[in-house]
This record gives sequence, C-alpha cells and structure tokens, in this order.
Amino acid sequence: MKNIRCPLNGPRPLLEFVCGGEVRVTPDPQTCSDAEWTAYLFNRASVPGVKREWWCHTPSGYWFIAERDTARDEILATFDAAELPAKAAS
Amino acid sequence: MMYRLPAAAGEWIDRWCEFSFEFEGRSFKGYAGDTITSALAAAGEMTLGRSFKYHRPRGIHSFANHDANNLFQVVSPSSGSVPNVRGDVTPLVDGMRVTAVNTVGGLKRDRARFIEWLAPFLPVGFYYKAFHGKRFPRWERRIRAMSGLGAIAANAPRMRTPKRYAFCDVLVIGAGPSGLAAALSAADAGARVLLVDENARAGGCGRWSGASAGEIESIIDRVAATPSIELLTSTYAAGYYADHWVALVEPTRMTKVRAGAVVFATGVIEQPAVFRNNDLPGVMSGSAAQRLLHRHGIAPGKRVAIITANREGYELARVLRTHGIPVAAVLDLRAGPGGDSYGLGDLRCVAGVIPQEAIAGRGGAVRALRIRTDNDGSSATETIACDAVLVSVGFAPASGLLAQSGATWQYDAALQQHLPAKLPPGIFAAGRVNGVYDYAARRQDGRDAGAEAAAHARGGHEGTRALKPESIRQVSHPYPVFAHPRGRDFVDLDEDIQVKDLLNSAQEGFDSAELLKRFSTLGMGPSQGKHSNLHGARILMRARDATLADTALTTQRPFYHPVALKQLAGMGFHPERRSALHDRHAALDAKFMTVGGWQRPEYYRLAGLARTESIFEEVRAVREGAGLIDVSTLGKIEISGPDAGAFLDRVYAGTFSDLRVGMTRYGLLLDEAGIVRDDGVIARLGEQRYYFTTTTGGAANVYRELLLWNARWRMDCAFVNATGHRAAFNLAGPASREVLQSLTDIPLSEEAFPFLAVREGKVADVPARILRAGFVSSLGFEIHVPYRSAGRLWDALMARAGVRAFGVEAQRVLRLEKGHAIVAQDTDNLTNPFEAGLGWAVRMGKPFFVGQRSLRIHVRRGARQKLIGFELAPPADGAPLIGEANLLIQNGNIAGRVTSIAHSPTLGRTIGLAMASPALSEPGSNLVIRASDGRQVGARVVRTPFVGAV
Amino acid sequence: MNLDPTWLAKALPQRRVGVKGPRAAEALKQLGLAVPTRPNCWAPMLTQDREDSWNVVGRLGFTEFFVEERGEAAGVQALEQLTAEDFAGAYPVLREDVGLVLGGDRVTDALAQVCNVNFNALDIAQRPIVMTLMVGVSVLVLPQQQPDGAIYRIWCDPSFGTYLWETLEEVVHKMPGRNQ
Amino acid sequence: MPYRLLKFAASSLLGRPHPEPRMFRNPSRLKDGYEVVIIGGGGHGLAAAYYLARDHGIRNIAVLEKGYLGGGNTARNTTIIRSNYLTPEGVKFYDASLALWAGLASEFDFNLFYSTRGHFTLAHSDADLRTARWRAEVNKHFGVRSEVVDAAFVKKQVPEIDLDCGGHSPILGALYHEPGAIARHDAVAWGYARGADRQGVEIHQNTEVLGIDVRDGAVAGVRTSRGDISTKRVLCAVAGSTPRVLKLIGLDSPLTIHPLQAMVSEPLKPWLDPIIVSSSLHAYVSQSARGELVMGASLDPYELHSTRSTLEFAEGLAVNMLDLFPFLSEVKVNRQWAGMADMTPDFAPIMGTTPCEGFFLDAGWGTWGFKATPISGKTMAHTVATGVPHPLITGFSLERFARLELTGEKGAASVGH
Repeated sequence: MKNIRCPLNGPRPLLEFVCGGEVRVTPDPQTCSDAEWTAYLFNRASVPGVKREWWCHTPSGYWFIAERDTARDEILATFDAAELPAKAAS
Repeated sequence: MMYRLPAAAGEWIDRWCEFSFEFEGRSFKGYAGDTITSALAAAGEMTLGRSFKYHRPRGIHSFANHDANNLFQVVSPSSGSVPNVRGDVTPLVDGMRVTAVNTVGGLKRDRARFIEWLAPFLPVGFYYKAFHGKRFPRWERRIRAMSGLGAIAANAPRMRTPKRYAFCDVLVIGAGPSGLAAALSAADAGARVLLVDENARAGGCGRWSGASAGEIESIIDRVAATPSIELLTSTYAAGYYADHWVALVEPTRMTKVRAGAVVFATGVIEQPAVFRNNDLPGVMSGSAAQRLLHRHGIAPGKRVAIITANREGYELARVLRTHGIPVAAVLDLRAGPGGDSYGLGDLRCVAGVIPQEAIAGRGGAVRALRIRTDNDGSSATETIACDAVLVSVGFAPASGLLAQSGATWQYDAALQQHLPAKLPPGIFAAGRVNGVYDYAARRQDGRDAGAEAAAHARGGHEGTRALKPESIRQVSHPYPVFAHPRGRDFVDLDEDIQVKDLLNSAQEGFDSAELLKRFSTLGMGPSQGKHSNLHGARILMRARDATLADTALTTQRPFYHPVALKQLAGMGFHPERRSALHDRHAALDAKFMTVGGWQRPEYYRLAGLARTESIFEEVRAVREGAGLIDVSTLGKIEISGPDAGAFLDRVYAGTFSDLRVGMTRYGLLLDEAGIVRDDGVIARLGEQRYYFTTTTGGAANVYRELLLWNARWRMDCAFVNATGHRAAFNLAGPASREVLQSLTDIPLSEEAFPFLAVREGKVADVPARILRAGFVSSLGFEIHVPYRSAGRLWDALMARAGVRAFGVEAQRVLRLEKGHAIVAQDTDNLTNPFEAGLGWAVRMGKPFFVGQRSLRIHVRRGARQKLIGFELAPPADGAPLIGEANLLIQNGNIAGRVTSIAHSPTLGRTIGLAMASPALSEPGSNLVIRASDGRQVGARVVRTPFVGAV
Repeated sequence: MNLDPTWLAKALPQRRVGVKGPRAAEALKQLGLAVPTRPNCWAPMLTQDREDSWNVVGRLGFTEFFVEERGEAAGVQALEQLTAEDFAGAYPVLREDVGLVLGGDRVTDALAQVCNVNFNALDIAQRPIVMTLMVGVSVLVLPQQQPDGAIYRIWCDPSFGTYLWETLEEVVHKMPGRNQ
Repeated sequence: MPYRLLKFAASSLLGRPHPEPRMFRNPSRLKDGYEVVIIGGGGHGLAAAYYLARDHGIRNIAVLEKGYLGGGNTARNTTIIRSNYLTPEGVKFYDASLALWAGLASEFDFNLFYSTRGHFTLAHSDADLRTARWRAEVNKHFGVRSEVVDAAFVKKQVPEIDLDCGGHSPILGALYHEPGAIARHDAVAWGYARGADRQGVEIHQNTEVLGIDVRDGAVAGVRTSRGDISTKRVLCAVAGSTPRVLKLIGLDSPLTIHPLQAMVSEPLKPWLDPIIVSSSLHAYVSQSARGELVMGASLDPYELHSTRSTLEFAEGLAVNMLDLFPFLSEVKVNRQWAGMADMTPDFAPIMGTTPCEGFFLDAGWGTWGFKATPISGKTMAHTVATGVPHPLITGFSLERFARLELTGEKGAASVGH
C-alpha cells in the first residue's frame, strides 16, 4: 500500500486518505462563457505527469496538497494548503 | 525407484515421529518434517499426478513448487476438503487423506489418459478452431468438465486467519547463503531486519553448493542469536507493492511489512532440459534430488543418470556416491566437462551428449534414457538403463518479485541468464538472482547488499549499487532444447506444451512473447511459467533468428506463489454503527435494516400483526397522537465563526446569513454541475454559530466536502462533525407538543416556539437542541441530545401515554403524505433542484453559490423532467402492484418513472412521486404506469402535499 | 494487576470536552490548563498532574484540543462554561467518545493486527497522539507510560464503540499466550 | 471429435507441417498514405477496421498498435458481456452489441468461447432493489430480457451462495439478466484481426503514434515511430491512452484514467455457471472455461496511468468473495493484474466526431468496453465512412458535456465490469 507523508500526521498508508482531485483555478462564474464553464466542470488534464492534488487525511479531516506523478504514482512533495500561493508564485 | 536412506545429520525429518496418511485410498507412513510429496517419494511412489491436457503420469520434477505436477485434493480434519494443495511444499499432517486432482476414476487407471491418443487432433489452440457450431454449449460443458483441477467443497467453513502489520529497516527475501549474509551485515549496520524464506528451514541450497559441513547451521545460529533479526521460515513473499510494501504469507497468518529497503536474495529456479518424454516420473531436476536427499533422506533412484551442462551436475554425482547411490553416468551436453569432473575417478562421464528420449517402464516411470553423442564428427546412440534422470542444465532467476519492484532486466550472454539491469531506490539484489554463483562470492554479494540496504534505510544512501555479476563460468546451457519429431518434448509441464506447439503458434502469427503466451497458454498454469517461460522465449527467439537479448521478459505479476482467499481476507472486519438506542429498539422487537453502515429499525413488530399492519399502526400513531423515531443517523455538523453565515451562503443554495438566531431553514446542497447532492435543516444558534443536519448517507462526504471548500476559501470559521456524538429523534404528531411540554420548561406554544424555530434547553434534565420540524407531520419536534443521555430522554418520552416508536418504513409513508422528496431516491445523478420541485430553496440572486453557474444553463435550457405527485386510480380487483421504478408510458415511450409509492392509510389511497417528462407535470394530467408484469395502470397528477395540516 | 500479555479494558467514566478555533489555546491558557505545544500531542491537564495522570489535554492538529478528566478536577466544567458564553474564536466541541484502554507486555503485537501505524517507533516521552484508522474506524490513540508498563488510551465515535470493543476483544482474546 | 480437427491429425500423422497460415500478416513497412488510420490495435480498433472493410468497402486502412495486438484492455478485462443498462441509449446500444456477439464465432469461423451464463446483479438494500427494478423496466421496454428476482430464485440458481453474506449485507433479491455472457477476450481481437487482414487491412504492431498533422482544422497525417503517413481520417480507439493522443491535436476531454484491477484463482472443476455481481459489495465473479474464478471490483479511487496491482485490492475483494461464498476460504488466487480505464463523468462512452475534422473518437470505455467491442466497431465504422455519427451513438457525443446534457449510466456501471 502506498505510503503518503501527511504534513500534519506524518507517513500514513493510503487507506487513511481520500483524493480530492487536481488543484484547479475556477473561472469567474460571473464573467466566463458557458463553454468555459462546462470545460472547467468536466474537462481534465488527464495526460500523465506531475500534478498538484488535494488529499485529505480522513481520521483527522485534514486537507493538504500533494505533488504526484500520475504516471508512476510517486508523491514528490506534500505541503499545507496555506503554502499554495507561495508555491504557485514560484 | 526412490527410497529412504539411513538417518543423516542435518535432515529435516523427525524419524521418531511417524505420521500415517492416505493417498488414493491406500495407507502410507511418513515422518514429521516430510512434505506430502516427500513422504510418497520415500514410499517409492513415482506417479503422483496426472498432467493437465493429456493426463500423462507425472511425478516429482522440481520438488520446490516450481511445477504443478503434484497438486492434491486434501481432506484434513481442520479445514475440510482443500483443492490444489501443493504437495512439494505442504507439510505432511497425521491423518491426511490425499488424492490427485484432475483424474477420472483415480490416479492409476485415470480413464482420461486416453485423451493422449487424440493428441494429433488437438494441436495448440485447437479449441479456437472447432466446437463453435450450434452444439457449442454441449462441447463447452465437456471442455469445462475436463479442465479445472481441484474441486470445491460447498460445505467448507469460512476460515478467519489473522493478519498483522510489520515494519522493518531491511527486509531480506530468501535465507540462502547470500540472504543470510545480507541479514547479518544489515543487522551489524544497526538495521532492524526481517528475514523470510519459503522453506521450512533457512539455508537454501547452501548445504549442497559450497558451504563446508555445519557452516550453514552455524550461520543460522548467529542469525538466531541476533536480536535485531526476525527470521520467518515457511513464509513466502507473495507480492511486492508500492513503497516497499510486501505481502508475507505464513502458514496461518499474513504479515504486511513496510520496509525501508529490500534485499532480494531469491535465488534461481532450475530449468528442465527439453527432450522427448522429459516429463516421465523419475526425470527430475538436480536440485530436486538435492532437496530430497539433504532434507528428507531420500534417494532419487537405484541407478541414476545425470544430464548436466555445469558443475552442479558433477557435484550431484559426488553427493550421490557418498550416499552409496549408483550413478550410471554423467551426461554432459557440453563438448567437455572442463575441470568439473575432477576427482570423480572411475565415474562414467560422457561429453557432447544429445538426449534423445526417456523410455517409460511398466507403471509409467522412466526405466532408460536414450542419448546420442556427437564428438568430433563421430555420432553414436546409446540406451542407458536407469530409474532416475537428474537434470542440471541451467537456471532462470527467481525474478518475479524483483520485477514487480520495478527492476529492469538484461540478458547476460556470458552467463546465459537475465540479470537485474536497473534497480529502483531501496531495492537490492544479491546472490544467484544477481548472477553470482560461487559460494564465497554469494556470501560477499549478500554482505554488500545488506550493508547498502541498511544505509539506504537510514536515508544515507540513495543510489543503487553497481551490479557485479561474476561471470567466471557458465552455469546455464544456452539452448538445452532437443525437439523430437514425434514430440512429447515438454516445455511447460503445467499446460502440456511441447516444442511444436510453440513453433506452430509462432507460425500462426503469435510470434511475440506476449502473444505466444496468450495463444499457447505457455506459463499460464498454476506455476506461472517458473520452469517454462525461459525455454519458451528461447524457442521463440530461435524461430525468429533472434536472441534473448532482443526480447523482454513477459510481465510478472503478483502472486509469486498463489495465496488463499482466507489469507487475503483475514478476519474480515465490517465496521458497523449503532445508535445509542440500539438495545431499546431491539427490546421493542424492531426489525433492523442496514442503512449507510447503521442498523436502523425498519419497523417494530407488533404481536399478531403483519408487517404492513404494524407499519400502518405506526403511521396512525403519528397522525393521531405522537410518534417517536430515532434519527440519530442524520449527519450533524456545527460551524462557528465570524464567516460561518457567509460560508453557508456559498456552499448551500439558499441564504443563511440573514437567518434570525433561533430559527432554521431548509438547506439544499448542489455540486458544481448544479445537481442535487444533499439536503438538511440549518439552524442558527448564535450570531456566529450554526448547527445543521445532512442525509444519513451523505454525512461523512458532506463534512469532508465542506472542509475542502474552506481549505480553498480560507474563511474564518471552524467545523465540528457531531454526527456520532449526538443522538436525535423526531417526536411527531398532534400530541407531540403536550408530550414534550410535560418534560421541559422551554415554552412550546405556537407563539413561543413557532414552526421552523430552534431552541436550546433541558428536556427531562438532558441538555437538548429542539428543532420545529415538519418532515413527517405539521407538528413535530426534532430533539438532538448528547449520545450518552439519549437513552434517558427516549425512556422519558416513551413513558408518556400515546407515544409510539416508529421506524424507517412508516417515516417513508408519512413524509410521502407530506409530499417531501428524498434526495437520491426521488432524485438521481442528473436531477437539478428545479426538476425536483425544490426551486423555492434556491436563491439565484446571490452573488455566488456552488452550482449557481451551472443552474443558469439549466434554467435557460428548461427542465427535462419534473418531480410530480400522483394518485393511483382506485384499484380494480386483481390490479397489478405498482412499485418504485415502474415506468410512466406515453404513446408507447418512456415518459418517466415512479420514484416513491405507498399506500396512505391516512387517505386510504395509493400515492406516490414520479420523475416525469414536463408535458405530464400539470396537476390533473392522466398518467399511465406500466407494472412489472407489463399491465398498465392509470394515475392522476395531484398537488403535494397529499395530506395537509396533520 | 493484569497478567495477560495483552489486555483490553473500557475506560472508567470520565468527563470530556473539546474546544476548537483560532483562540482555543488562549481559552485553555486563560483557565490555567496545559496547552500542548506541538500538534498531535498531549500534556497532563494541570502543571501539578503527573505524567501518568488520567487528566489530560490533547491537541488534535493545529487549533483543536480536548480535555479529559477523572474524579473531581474542574477543567472540563470550566472549559464548558467559558465556551458556552461565546468566547470568540474558541468553540465548544461535544465529545461523547467511547474510551478504551489497551495494555500488557505484548500490547503492540495486538495493535499490529488492527492498525497500520508503527507504535513501536513512537517515543512515548514525546507524548504523541495518533489520529488513525483501527479496524476501519477513525480513532485517537494516546500512548501513556503507567507504573506497570505502557498503555494505549483509545477513543472513537460512540456509534462505533460496540463494534470497536467487540473486534478488539476478539483480537486480544486470540493472542497467543493469553490466560483463558 | 469435430471434423474441423481432422486436418491436424492428418498432417501430424503424415509428418506434414502445421496446416495453418498466419492469422494476420506483419507488414514490414508503412505505406506513404492510407484512406483511414486507426490508432489502437485492440478489439475496438480492429473491429472498426473489419467493418470499414466489410460494410463500407474501405480497405486501405492501417491499424497502428504501439504494443502487441489486443494487448491493452482487450487482454485485461474480465470478459463480461451484458446489455442490462439503465439509459435507453445504453440499452439499445449494448443490445445491438449482443446481437452481433452471438454470430461472431461462425462469422469468423473462430471459437470465441462465447458462453451465455446468465447475469445476477445482487441487491443488498432497498436502494439496490430500486435501481435493479429501474434497469429491469427500461430493459424490458426495449425487449432486453431482465427481471427482478427474489433471494429464493438466486439461491435456486446458485445454491452455494450465502444469502446472508456472513450477516453483513443480506441479499434481498437481484436483477437477473438471462443473456449475460462471457467470452475468450484475446480471441475476439484475433478474430477481428484475421477478418480485417484478409480484407487487406494492414495491422502494424510496435508502432507508436508520435504526432498528428492538422491543417486548417482537418487531419492531414500521422507521425509514427516507424515513419510518417498521410491520411484524412483518423480513428482514435486507445482507451487509457486517449488523453495522450488527444493532446497531439490539442483537444481536451472529460476523461480521467483510473486503474481497474482484477484477479484470478487457480483452475477449479466447474461449479459456478452464472456471472455474479454485487454493487454494494463491489465485487463480481464468473468461472472461465478453464475453471478459473475471474474476480473483479470497482475502480481504483484516484487517477493513475499505470497497470500496477495493489494488495489492498486483493484483500478487500477477498473479504467480499468470502461473504458471498465462505467455502472458498482455501481456494488460492494465482494472479492479479490491472488495466487503465478511461472514465467519463456520466459512465457512458464518448463516440463520434470531434471539433477536428477527420478525427473520430471512440473512448470513454471505462469498465464497459469489452462488451461493446462489436457494436462500437460497427457504429464507428459507419461514422468514419459517412462522417455522420451512427444513430445508436448520438447519445454518446463529446458535445453532450458542453450542453450539460449527460447520459446518466452510473446506476448500471458503477461496478467495474
């Protein structure tokens, strides 16, 4: 079973986690077109590669960010969502 | 003919402890420490099974579970009748009853053996080329009956075996010379080591491949004396999984270990020589003979011929002679033995041998071997009388687990063996699987691997080590395949695959390793190609004028050896949730049903009343007096903080920041596509404090979703999931107010406690939150109390006159009478709030809420379906029953479906909700509903609620 | 004293309450209760309480705490009062958890059958609290050094209490070397 | 003994060579251009090639397979064939597929071991029963044989089953689908390959598509690991690799890739005829002609482009199998494997034209691709040949998502089979 290093609880087996999907930017619902909106709703960047995803450690209800290679199922980094803006900038 | 030798030092059997058992109806004796196979071998039984396709007699081949010759149906007192027991490695148990699998009428005179006469009709893949006419079902029945090995016993018990988690710095798989060395050096480096070996004892082949007498034992003693090493024998690593997670299968337990690093000292698998009748009982691998000899004191035969192409064959000859077992000849496939025959003196050694065929005696076992010799031009044939042919012509790496770990392989031409080319971080190979054969070198290779694995586990050492295969001598013959014009030259013993089967498969276009495997079933048998994949690839490559270097190993998947379902399932945990009132429900003779992991009362059985009557009684109680239902399973969430209201406005479709303290409002939760996902009642307890409910099924997910939204929005509010910590019940009915008032000082008058209000205070001395709810009746109170106080309040309420407990079924009827939809029953995966008639709970005018943007599109497009209330036409006699999901039909087309339906005892009519095409949604429209038996029933669309102010 | 290599007991009746929010730590401080400094760790409730005291303050993540006490200590009540009267930024958490205690020389062997956390690797002196899954149920585990060895205090949602108790009891009962 | 096998006996007894030619050629090089290029040499791609040649007379076709023929999900699925879906679109589509399946073996003169076994979807709750009845009613409306049956009927058909499921989730009834069948999955690909090959279609294995040339919005050619080719029509039938191919023309899609795992037991003497599915327990099982129990469950819970196996899958499935069949405790699991399922938001496929002219898409096959092999081939062949989506697949268009008009098939496809 995969082992995921939770920023709060440390390394834990996959069984304790739920994946919340890729970290994505929501288009402005007020200004975006229907096409942009439905594209956001359904389309996914499903080409294998390194992605930022939301993961939740369920026993503690803690959501954090994981950078995961979706081709090799390798988690390169995990960090608290508060660090996201900084990382996004970098 | 095999037989038991006098006791010798180091053997694994206990000659003082004799077991008796039954094989094919006859009685046998064996010793503790025997396997089923070895006990039969010691008794001189040569034929132990029948082959899969031709039902040829089969005996010991690898004696290591690398072939499926010796599969048994075993009846034992403990676990009943067990199919496909691997006799080579299954310990003998006193009183076992053993039979061979897949015979018709017993092993000796297996009637299915005549199938071999039909062999010419049955080329590779024959079943693709016939039988597909009209009579296929009959053919298939026959084919199914012939295939399949062991048989299940439907009365066998559910075995519950424990599983455990383990953690170590270094896991060493294989306790042979290199594995033992690896474990010790890793331990010396300070690592906590887990060392596993599939054999009953550690030591591997060390005892007969270079170790001095007693050396292995002293090493094992050192391991035992090292506290930081845990040694598990009779334990095989079944699979390697992500992040060094390995399944270890013990006799009565499975251990799942997380390792910091893994050393694979898994050794090699001796490969057969392919020649005519190479499958006869008595023809076996050299290492099988070594195992029989050293572990169980069994001689392979009374006159032994050895086919070899390496030093191992000559070592074997030496050992046999020291035990006084006559060796007819050592037959070397090579041009010459090199120095390997040194010291064998007068022993006959023949070089340049080409095996022709093994010849069967009466009873089916080998009695002679015909060979040809080609030496400097002169060719001669000769028949050598022998009752055992031991084959030691080469090896394949035991690569399965390593391959699962992500190791890549390359074929080493010098060694004629696939070697690990690139190993992932934390993965190490040592010993013969790594191409190292010399005993001292294997020990050194193990020590290095152990040290580096320990370093990696400490986090110091990321890189993987340089591989140093010692190629000083070739131990594997490049092509020990000697096809015979008349066949029976078996490559895969499990599947009865001969050389020509593979060539013919290639001829038909299946000329890549994977296609060949799938068409010919090479390696698809119970031993998963351990003894056949390598030769199969060699034959294919030669047919394509290519070499093994040009091909990849076929993918090797878990399990390395098969794993029993009981071992995988373990104890089979099933978490179950119970309300604080569970025992009280049981005391009231509740009929329980499972809902979202909870045990809920469906209804309470009433003496002398049928199910429906009991339910109607409960309904009546609510309509006429007061009913009490346990709704503890509802999700219960608290949200507090300055942004609490603003947050709810963003996630729910309604507005809650403007909700007055002390009031509640219906909350509708949508997903981003505007689909109805959940609903509940949201109560404002304070300026910055809200308390709300979710559906039973949605509780966990809704809470998690809210947390995710706020992880994104970072608003100033805190969430508490009180679902399990608070019990809740709904006291409903005209009498509910008086009943409740008698237990609390909270004023409950219409003025003081209006509809949709919420109050906090004490009821029967229990701190409670009370919500004026209307789900099942106009007058009702939902009371939320701490889990541990629930019983007290329940008792107090039930003690009041006229109060009756009601269950989920009655609630369904009651809420239906009130026209309330249930999310996920009356809605589906595509329903938006307007279609569900819940538009009133949506505030499209808000700046933002989840699902709003999509709803704009839905609204513009208009509803595709609408949830409507209907009344069934008064039933004529024998009218069919209409159930949920029966279809609405309009001009022969589907126009919707019934989502809820029930007989309303209050109205004396059958009412329901349906998801219907908008055209049918006008009150008064007539509906046609088709019953499951195809008959049609009329109905009329009516406004909801069906019943008004009760 | 229990001589079994592993034993399981229901925790004695205790009072327990939680507090959550950005100023939860302040609330505890204001009442003179201990404030565990790191996430997922615990401390004796009051400075004079001993290391093996039943009265503890646990910290769950960054901004949530719970207080559990036995006997006449007044921490829980004080905290309940404080949070009841809307102490801004510190919100009360109802904690009706079921409490169990696992102990014995081979207690970690039992834990290894029900939980995928390496308890042997925990440093009890660091006062860790583990939020994890046990036989499929979310639990809090608080290892604590008692005079006769380490014990593991376990809390779970009360609606899972019966299941967790019965399951652990079966596992402990089947442990080798158990007096039966 | 069938006469078909006589020739083998003859040649073998007379020492003649094996009397069977190649089933499909191995062209040494790609031509400069083809009328149609099909990316993906699995069941779907080969079936489309077969019907394009047979029904539409288009024979100048190259099927490009990056690995070996039928080596993707065709080789990895659990071979269940059924038409008891939930939506009218789905039911009609898969029913048409079953009709083709029935005649395929004789059409190919190749035994696919198409074996009608009957298919039970067990119901453990009211919700299960409701969905079962919904499916049954829609099925019957379109003439598909499905019925809701009670627990007693299940017990009668499968006496070994534990209706109580170990007391955890008792079986209340089931959706019984009589036409439910299994087949020898590899053989389907080989049969179509041979059929296509004989009509002149070129099948190129070990040929990976590296790029697709698009000129003013229309397909112009395909760049491969074995050279470039020009074509005006491309059919993409690559299941788990679809997003990668779509990226070559800059097209987004609602697909997410999840592994779907399965495992198989050792061969056992036949005891289980029907296919048993439990959506509540997330488990399904059938017994193959070889006697192996073929077992599966639902998708892995997160995106992954890999066919790795996990232990937790085998453990969870084993628990559920023993709840249904406790006596299998000692039966051993030989092998686990996985495929990459291209999942859609509404559990229905994506078929038809795309914004890129000449680029046709056959994707979104999640866990229901195998049973659709013949009909997807036939309808996609029609679509590629005429440029107009076949009537049976208009409900599966890519545009439905932009229109927010999904085809909700989840109720009939949530368990991976």
